Amino acid sequence: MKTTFIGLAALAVIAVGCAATQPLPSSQELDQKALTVIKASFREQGIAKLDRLDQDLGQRACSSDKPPGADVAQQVETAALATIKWPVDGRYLGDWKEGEKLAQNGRGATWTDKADAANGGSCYNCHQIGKAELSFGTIGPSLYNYGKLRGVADPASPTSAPIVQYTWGKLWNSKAYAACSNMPRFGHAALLTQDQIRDVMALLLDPRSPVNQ
Amino acid sequence: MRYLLIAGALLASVLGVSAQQKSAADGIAEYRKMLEDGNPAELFEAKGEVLWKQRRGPRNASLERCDLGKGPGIVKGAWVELPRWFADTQRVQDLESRLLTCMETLQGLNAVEIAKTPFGRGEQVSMEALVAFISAESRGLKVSLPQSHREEQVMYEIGKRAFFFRGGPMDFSCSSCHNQAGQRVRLQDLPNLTVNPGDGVGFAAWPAYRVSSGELWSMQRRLNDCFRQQRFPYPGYASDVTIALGVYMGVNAKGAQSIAPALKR
Amino acid sequence: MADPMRIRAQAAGDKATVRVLMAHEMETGQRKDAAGKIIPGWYIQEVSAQLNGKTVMTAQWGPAVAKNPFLQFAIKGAKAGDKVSVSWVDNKGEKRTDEATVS
Amino acid sequence: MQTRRDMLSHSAKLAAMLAAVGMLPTLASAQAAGYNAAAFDAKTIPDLMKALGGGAPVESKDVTVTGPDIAENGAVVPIGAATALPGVKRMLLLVEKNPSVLTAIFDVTDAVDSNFATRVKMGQSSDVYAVAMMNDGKVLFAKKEIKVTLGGCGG
Repeated sequence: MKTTFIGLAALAVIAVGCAATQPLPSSQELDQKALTVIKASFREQGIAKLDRLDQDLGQRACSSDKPPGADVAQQVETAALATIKWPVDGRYLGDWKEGEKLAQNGRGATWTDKADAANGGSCYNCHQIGKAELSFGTIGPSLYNYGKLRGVADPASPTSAPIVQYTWGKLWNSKAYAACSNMPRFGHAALLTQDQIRDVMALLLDPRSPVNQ
Repeated sequence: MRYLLIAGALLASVLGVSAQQKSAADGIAEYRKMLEDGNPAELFEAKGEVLWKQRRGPRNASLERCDLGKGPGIVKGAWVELPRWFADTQRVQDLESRLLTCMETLQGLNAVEIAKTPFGRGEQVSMEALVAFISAESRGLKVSLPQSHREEQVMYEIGKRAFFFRGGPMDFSCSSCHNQAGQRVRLQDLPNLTVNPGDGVGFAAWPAYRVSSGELWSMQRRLNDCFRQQRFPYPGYASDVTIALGVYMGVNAKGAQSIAPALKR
Repeated sequence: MADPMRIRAQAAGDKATVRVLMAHEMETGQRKDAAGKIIPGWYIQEVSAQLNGKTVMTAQWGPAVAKNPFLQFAIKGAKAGDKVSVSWVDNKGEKRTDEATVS
Repeated sequence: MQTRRDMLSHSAKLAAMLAAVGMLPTLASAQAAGYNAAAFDAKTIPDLMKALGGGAPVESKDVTVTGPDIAENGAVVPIGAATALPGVKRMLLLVEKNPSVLTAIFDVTDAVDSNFATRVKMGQSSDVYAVAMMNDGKVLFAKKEIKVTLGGCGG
């Protein structure tokens, strides 16, 4: 009787000890736990609804400290390429002056923004673009002289077509060319309209744009 | 010859750009230096100290018996060890969630109501002053979050996953901006929060007085605005995802000297 | 009531440098709130400093002085132990005076 | 809607009236005269000088203006005005492109250095002026350009 009691007490001590030294849950269990914590921690506010936490294939594949495998990356890129809507009238370039305004504007799509407010392109947040703007980010490559460096003298010419189309595609859905690109999918996510993308295109590719001076 | 010309033009443009970048960066450094002396965070520290000692709430009690992890009433050094496990609440808590606990248990205030209050109003104003005071009591100390409790380790793992979690219309995660040193958004340097980014940088610089809004921002508010700019939904105040991110950044920043409350753009 | 100022006065040589932080909104009267209504101006208009009770400096400020204002100036002949006080009055007539000892 | 004009204090109204009849210089030298709302309403430097009863400002190497070349945020820009010249009556800090040019007036006594630093709001990049109004009526200035940048994510 007495030994049993001591034995139970010893067991209890072991149990308490275990609580602190028990091995961590498996990586998969932690993934699940993290997802549960994330879903439970956010609430909707303004235009920012909870469906923003529902990940698509690419978002899921690019949500760890390691890049996805080559096959998954390929799958993401192929799917992304298929989403690109090319301009129906074949007109790729708009007004570079409007494009500069969009590049400067970092507003839109936050819970403090209104649903009907036009979004900016936030381009200068991450890229150098026009030389006059000193306040530019460096997460993305410099886009200064973007068209000039790529030899775009006439954006309408057939020789310019590949770079013009690539640039449109990159703006529409950056993940078509790099599965885990940091750049938002401006066309695919409806952050910018076709016309707005034309204006940003002009900022980058129009030989008259200060970007190419 | 033509290639040489192009190469020359490229070099010139690269050189021109780097010279310009340097001058802008130098200018900003000079600006920050000029603001160093006389951080308005001091005003909040002073107010927070008064609030810590003042009898308030339905129980007419001060927070002087609040246990921030180093024992009741010990403020010095508490900030650089948070978030951590608390046996009484059976939770890993950051400074703000722990203060909510103390305001409720000691002073009889309603923690749920305070958590729901928008920043800059009501008891949230007290909260910002309190975090200024408490973090200032760890100024110069090294960040050293405990990781001995299993739940602290679990929260680190959850925080890591939350840090890399991509979502929203812009596909951003914390890692989009904070996984590499030397990058900027506009002119603001972005610390790499996956490692120790250095003394007084990143985790070791918050809470901070934000020049742009003229307010003191706790880490909770800093994270809240990160998620807003990430185009995520609204993170609950002192919610587990925010605490887990605190654990992740804090553990990564082990050894970094805290300069909180700092002065920020 | 307005929150206290933070005043630091340090003697060096034949003068003392005074650094002051004041807790004030310094609302310009030109900003609009979320509803599009102008937020009324609310800012410090007059500042004065005294050394051992004698006025040594007066200032007038407009709304372009930054929120939670900082002010630095130097008082000649001030030495350790002297009392420096700073006062302000805002456009609503609110006032605040705080004192520090020169160190 | 309340405008700053509505907030003119009684004494300020008086000051404005006196300024209109050219009596301001004597009033401005009397420190107890109160807040010079007309000066803080001035949109240009000539208008400001009119309100303060000063002559045309002359650029001078004896006056210094301090401030960063570039400001990370226009909400808080550290600037200062200083001169070692004797006979200074007051020092001013101006931001040329702000809605009103005058930011601050510091009345100088024998007991303080003519050296003041504060922090100002700047709506955009602009020249910033340090002005020394002398007892003999001279008005001296120094200026420098401060660029205000857009910071952060801009959202």
